[in-house]
Amino acid sequence: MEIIALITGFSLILIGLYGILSKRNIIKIIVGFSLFDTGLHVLIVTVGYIKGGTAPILDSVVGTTDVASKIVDPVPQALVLTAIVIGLGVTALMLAYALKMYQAKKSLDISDFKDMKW
Amino acid sequence: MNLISPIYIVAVSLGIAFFMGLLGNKAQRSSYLILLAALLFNTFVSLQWVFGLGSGLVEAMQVYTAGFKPPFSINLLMGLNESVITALINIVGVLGAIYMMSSLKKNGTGSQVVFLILFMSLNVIVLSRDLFNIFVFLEVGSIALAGLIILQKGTNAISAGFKYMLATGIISGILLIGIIFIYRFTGSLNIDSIITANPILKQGAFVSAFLIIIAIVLELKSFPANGWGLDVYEASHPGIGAILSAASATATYFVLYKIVDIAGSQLNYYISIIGVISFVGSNLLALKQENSKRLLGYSSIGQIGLLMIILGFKDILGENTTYVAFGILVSHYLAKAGLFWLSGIVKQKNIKGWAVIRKKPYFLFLMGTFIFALIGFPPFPSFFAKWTLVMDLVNTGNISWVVAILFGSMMEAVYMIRWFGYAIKGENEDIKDFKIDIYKIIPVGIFAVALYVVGYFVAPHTEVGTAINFIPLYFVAAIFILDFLPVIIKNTLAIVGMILYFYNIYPDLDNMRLIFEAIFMVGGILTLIAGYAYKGKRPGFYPVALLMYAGLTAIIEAQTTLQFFFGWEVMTAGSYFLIIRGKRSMPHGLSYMLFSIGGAYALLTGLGMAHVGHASFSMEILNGISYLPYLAYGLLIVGFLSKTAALGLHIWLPGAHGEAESDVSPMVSAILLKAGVFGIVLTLIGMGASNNQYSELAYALGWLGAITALAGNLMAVFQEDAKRLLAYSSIGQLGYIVLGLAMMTHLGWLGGFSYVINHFLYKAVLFLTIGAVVMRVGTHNMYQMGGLIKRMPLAFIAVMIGIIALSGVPPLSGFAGKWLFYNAILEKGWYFQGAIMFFSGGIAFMYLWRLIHTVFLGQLKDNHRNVKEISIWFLIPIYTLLAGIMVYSMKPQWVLQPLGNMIAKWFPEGQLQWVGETAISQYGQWAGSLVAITIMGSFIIVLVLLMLSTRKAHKVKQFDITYSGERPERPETTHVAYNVFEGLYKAMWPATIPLVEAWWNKITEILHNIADVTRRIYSSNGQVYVAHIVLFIIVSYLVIIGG
Amino acid sequence: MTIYAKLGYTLLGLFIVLNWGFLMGATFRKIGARLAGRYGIPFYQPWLNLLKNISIRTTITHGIMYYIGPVFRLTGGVGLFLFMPMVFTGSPNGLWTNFSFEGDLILILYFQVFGMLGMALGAGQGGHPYSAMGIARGLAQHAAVELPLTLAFLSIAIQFDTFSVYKIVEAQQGGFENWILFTNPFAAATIILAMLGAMGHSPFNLVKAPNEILIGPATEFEGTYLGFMQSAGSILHVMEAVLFMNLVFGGANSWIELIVKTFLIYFWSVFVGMVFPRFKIEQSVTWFFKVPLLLGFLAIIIYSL
Amino acid sequence: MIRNFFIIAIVAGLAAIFVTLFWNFGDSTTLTPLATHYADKGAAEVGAPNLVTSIVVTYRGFDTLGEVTILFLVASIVSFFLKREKLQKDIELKRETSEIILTASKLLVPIVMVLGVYVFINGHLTPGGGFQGGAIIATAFVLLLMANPDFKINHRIISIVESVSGISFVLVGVFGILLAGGFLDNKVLPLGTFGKIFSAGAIPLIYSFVGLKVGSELSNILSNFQGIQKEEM
Amino acid sequence: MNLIIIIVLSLIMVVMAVTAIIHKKLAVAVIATGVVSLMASVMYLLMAAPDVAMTEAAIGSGLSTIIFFYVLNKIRKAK
Repeated sequence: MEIIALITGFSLILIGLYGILSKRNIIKIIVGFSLFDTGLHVLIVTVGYIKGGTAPILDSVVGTTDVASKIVDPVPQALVLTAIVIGLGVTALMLAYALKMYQAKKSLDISDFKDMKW
Repeated sequence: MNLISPIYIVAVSLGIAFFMGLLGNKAQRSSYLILLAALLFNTFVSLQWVFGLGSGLVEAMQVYTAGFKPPFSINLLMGLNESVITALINIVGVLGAIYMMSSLKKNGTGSQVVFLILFMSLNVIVLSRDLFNIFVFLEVGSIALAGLIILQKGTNAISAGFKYMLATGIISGILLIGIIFIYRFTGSLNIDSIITANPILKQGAFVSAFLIIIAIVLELKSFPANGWGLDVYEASHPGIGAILSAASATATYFVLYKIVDIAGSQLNYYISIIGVISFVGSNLLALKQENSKRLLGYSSIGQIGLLMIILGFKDILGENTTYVAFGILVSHYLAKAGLFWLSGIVKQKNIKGWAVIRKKPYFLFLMGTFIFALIGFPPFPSFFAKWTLVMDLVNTGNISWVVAILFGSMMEAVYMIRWFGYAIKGENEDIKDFKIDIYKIIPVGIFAVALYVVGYFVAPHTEVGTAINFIPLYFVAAIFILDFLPVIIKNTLAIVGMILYFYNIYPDLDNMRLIFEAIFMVGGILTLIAGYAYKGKRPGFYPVALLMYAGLTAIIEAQTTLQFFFGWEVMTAGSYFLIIRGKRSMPHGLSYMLFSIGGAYALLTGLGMAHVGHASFSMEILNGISYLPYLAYGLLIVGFLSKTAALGLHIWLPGAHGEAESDVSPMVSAILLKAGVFGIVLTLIGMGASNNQYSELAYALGWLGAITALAGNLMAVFQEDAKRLLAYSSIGQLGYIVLGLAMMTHLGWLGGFSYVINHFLYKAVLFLTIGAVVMRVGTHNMYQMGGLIKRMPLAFIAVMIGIIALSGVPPLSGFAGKWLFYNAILEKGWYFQGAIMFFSGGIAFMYLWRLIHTVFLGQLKDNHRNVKEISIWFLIPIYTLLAGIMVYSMKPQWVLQPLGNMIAKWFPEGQLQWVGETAISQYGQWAGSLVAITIMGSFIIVLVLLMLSTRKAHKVKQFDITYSGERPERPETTHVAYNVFEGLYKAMWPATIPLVEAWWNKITEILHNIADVTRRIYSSNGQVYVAHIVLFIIVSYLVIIGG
Repeated sequence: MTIYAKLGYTLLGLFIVLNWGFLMGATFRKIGARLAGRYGIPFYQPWLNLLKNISIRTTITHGIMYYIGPVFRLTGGVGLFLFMPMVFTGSPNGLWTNFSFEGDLILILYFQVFGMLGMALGAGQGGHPYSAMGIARGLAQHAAVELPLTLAFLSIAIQFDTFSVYKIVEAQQGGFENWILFTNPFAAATIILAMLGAMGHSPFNLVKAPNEILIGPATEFEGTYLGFMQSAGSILHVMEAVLFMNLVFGGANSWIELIVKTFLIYFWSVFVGMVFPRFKIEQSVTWFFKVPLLLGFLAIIIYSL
Repeated sequence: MIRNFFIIAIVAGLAAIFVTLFWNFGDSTTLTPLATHYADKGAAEVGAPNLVTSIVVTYRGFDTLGEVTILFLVASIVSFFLKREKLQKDIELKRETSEIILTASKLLVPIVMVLGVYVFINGHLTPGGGFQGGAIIATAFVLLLMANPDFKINHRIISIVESVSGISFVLVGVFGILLAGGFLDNKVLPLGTFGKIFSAGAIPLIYSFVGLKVGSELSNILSNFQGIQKEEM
Repeated sequence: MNLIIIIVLSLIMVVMAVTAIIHKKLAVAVIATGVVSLMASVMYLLMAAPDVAMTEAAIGSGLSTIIFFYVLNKIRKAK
């Protein structure tokens, strides 16, 4: 199961990267970025997964003794929460940039924004 | 003692930031004040920790989140390093906010919030010991920066910001992958526990550590994956550039410093390699850069590269790591921020446009301070840091690293000095003044002053830095402050200062040093007297002239190699400023500086090699270098030869000396060149003097000297410019000196030293006189002068005696040197060198005749009919020096006997025998006084005869000559002066092709072409930049792990 | 020997040299004229010239250096004489050694320039363009001549391990097989060729090329000035010949020998001058850089191996 | 073509690096010591059943602070970046909003809001917390905007909520230093009974502030993006 | 069972991701990205990460898609 998730995560990252590198349209690049991020999140969650573990919530199901052998690792989950929010922030800011760039040159082609050279 | 916990930096900043959100956009003014208050608070907190920890009164403090111990919670550590780094960051915060006042106010509370949060985040990434936390706050920081970039209006800023976001997005993605996998493989996110638990990481963990470190390295904008960073530097507000370069890079570098050990020490070497590629690469590419902010960007990246090298070598540098890194870092920090801020004040995109800064000399001073601090001149901290770095690297056998580092530094010096040259002397037709916002000056001024202060306090931390004598520099500073006074006061002060200093210093010196010190100081005083001829304030002249003399005396007094090098660089800086004062001297000043810096680096390496195997840095270590002695001595010699302008390293001299001001030329020619000779003397003594251990080196040096003599004189013959003629002549004369010293025999040294003294005397006379004449007639071109003997007979007499002395015609002092030389040559068996010398002597005669003839004899030009005799203030030193020449000529034994005794210390064999006034060598004898008396006697007899037979001679008019049956009326057509030696030129033109210059030009061109081609990788396309980043990771991976 | 006696001998020597110079100059002009099919000057013409020039009363001056230049020139000639041992008598302080202090070769070499300097300065003050041209050419040629000449001198100095002209002459005593001409043929050959330039006869007399108009660098000089110049020229010519005689042809044991040898040496240069047309400066410079320079190198190389 | 090939090569290169990570991933059956500590001691130390929450709010509370800051930052940047300069007052968004959406939004918005609040107040007990709750609140806000594109958002209120909750968050953190073990220590309030709403010390309080803050920040960002729709380009 | 669902989910995710990259229409691309996020949140649920699932669903597939559409809308109108 982790293997699948892991492959999915890596694949998303690579697909995202491919999008970032190959697409000229800025919105597409940001879409690539989103995918990249999602892939990352999948990876993080997968790292915390333990076969057969339950969610790290100590309700009656788990009981407060011997928890360690039953739950999945909560740390990556805590990290990924942060990562997701950061991802949103970055995406939003990038989109704002995209808008402004479009306003400036009436173009979304990233190769039109090459004024500063060398 | 309880200090304010660093957590309050975060809490207060955030609280205030959130509170400012409440204020809304209308209250920018008050919110700006609040912002300042918050930043000041941060600065206060970190500074109190600096003082607390620095004085040892308090212990480093750990802050635990929610009171849980790490690794279970995130902890912040406030140690000494952290306190210093955060203090640096927060100071930039305060000053940056002041600098950007109008921009921050205009853009409203939002921008102020972003500004505050940026600095909060930089503090946290320095303090935090948790990888993921560092990641979060790095993101905070980069988002905040992305927000601040767009404070600058225009498409460029927007597209730069977007590229920045793309790049940092990918980088932080890679960082996050690394972090999450290192958690997977080590079970911790805490830096300390990862380091302690896993000294050597296994495969997967190592790859993750690699990813983390490479991501941070990329955040530091490592070359070549740094196009995005350059675009940001170029496009954003200069205030942001300063923050990026000074604060953000500092913080990120500290992160690298913290986490580098998570990969054990396995990555250190590669970090150094990446660093050196960055350093050399971006400095090389900057050669072609003309946009000032982008140029600063290149330089920032280069400096960070240098810091990475230091980090990678921390095991080798040991306890010096912090010192070296701090020295480089703090110089970079202060200077780069200062320059960025300055670029916002000057508001010139192109570096050539910076000429406007001339309108405000104090800004020029600030700019000079920053630039010289960047390229590592004393008294700035980078000088001491670079010194220590090179010493330690050489000491551990990393010569190739030293070479790479110095090459990079050299490139940096090239474009920095060129930039400064454009600012101070670039030729621009109309220079507009520029307006300054007062508040923008404050930060720049503070940082410039800070550079001096930090340098002063850093110096004693080197093992030998405490011994540095700052007294001359204090004097220079005082004169600098008094620069508003008129020349007459400053000149008197300077002369009195030098007299007092010389009086105090001379009892402590041995004979050899005394000779040079006397040349420097007495020569300095005499040439300064000529300064009275100038009217007005002559702004800037006295500080830089005295700076040069301070450096000169420092190299004489030096007890340690550091002091020596310190003095050497001070002297170089001073002389550069002196030289560049001349009209049209910008390209020459540049090449002077570059050769000097190149030479200084050779010297530095050589001194480093001398240090190997010794604990001390005493000058004694030059004696008997044991580590690669040929290379070491060779480097030292090359270093010194760059100052004596040996053939190949000479191309700076003619222009530099020729274009300098009238009283500066003698300073830099008669006096300054002797510093190089002094160095060579020291090196040769070190090489074991008479035991002739490194005779191959000496042999090569001898040939170099001979060829230099020939080439210098030959070039002088074909000059039309009087001062250049003298300048080339100096090259030739220094060639004689070098040849004499290289012979490594008693007679050779005696000849060399006699030349040292002589050259000082007559070259000072000639340069002073010709300089004074130039002041009167307003041209350097000899063919535009002529017949001046009628207007300035005293100058003529001076030049006549000067050229007789120079040409070596008996009975004047020059002959002493010649006579000693040929005896030495016969003794040594260097016949061909001797023949070349003699031939050069013949050539020397040609240019000397030309000098005196075309300037003073021949036809007086109409526009010079009313010129006055040269200034009395020039005549005083000139005639004092002439008196010296005459004494030396009449009583050569007064000089040569003590010199011989002195040299006997190193060369006891083959001394001259003195019988009365006759010097007897193995090959012949020479009675200087008697010869002089004989010649004078016959001269007087003949003169009396002539006077008797022509007592009724009457003066005829200028054109009263027999000229093909006509009477000429125009002096221009009658004065044979232009291209006089046409015949010789036709025969010898192949020898005058400036091959050396062509060679250096070719090298420059190749470097520029490389830079120009390579920098095309920065296509300005965001995607390409991302590709660079990923490629960088892949290549590093292949090299480090795959390969 | 008292200093006065020495002074006396020296003045006598100077007198002989001056007159011999005049005579030699006149003789060769005569020979030259006869070869060219002219009658030529009488042999006493130089004395007449001197007398005439010195007694001309309309002396003028172009300025102080115009005045002092001839003094330099004459001092250069006289000084060269003073520093040269003339006749070898077996002692460094012999009768005809003047104030030579064993005759230091370097001193002599450098002092040659003193006279040229005087010529240059004096002529320069006159402001005549021909003077400047002549001097410029002369200096260029001088430099070119000096290179092979120095090599040869050095070779001789190496050969005898001394710069003392006296010692060099001493070493050549005892038969012509000891002359440097035979003991050091390369150096001798170099000197014999380079000497042509030093003597300043055709083909190396472009220095005086304005001769066609007047007399070269000295164009502007007349009267006493010219007389001084002429005297100096005569002395210098003889002294050059004496120098080469001392260095290559075994010196002289008597005035007769000196006169014969200098005559022959002088004749050699004049003879070549009769045969070859005048060189341009660049031609003469390159000429000296070819064969004489090569020979000079050989002369050194055989001693430095 | 060459460009594409090049890109694929780069992507493949990165993939190669990932392969190393992938092969070394291994199988993990036990928790890391760090996680074990949280599992074993978390309940006692923090008193929240949801371990993710206790980590997010206390152990790694600093990250949360950064995260909140990021949203705040983005909101600030977007607000001055997208500042409406040439707002044309007369432009009305032409699109007619359907009756259904209008009604649904009127009905849904309060419910969703309440849901959001529920999620963050119960963050220490059940899945969810400040971010999720905040995001849900922002969703409600989106609904509002969808229903009425001309809806004048009261920026003032949003920013007051944003600021006050932010400051409170920081203040609670500081109280942690003053009254308990350290910054963001939840033990400024009693831990209470494990598993109850008012337990786990200050966690519900902190998470509420976080939720409010995140919600208002996201709303702020959204409203800025909404705002530009009227702007002349 | 879970394994099969995961495989299906990841297949959908990869297909959607590829669609997002190669599809010419921006709107489709954005929606596809949203779908990837949504699938990811289901996956998180299956991997015992309910907190993350909620966040991803609300933020990844919800809010960011909305922001995308705001921008797309704006650009479309500007054309």
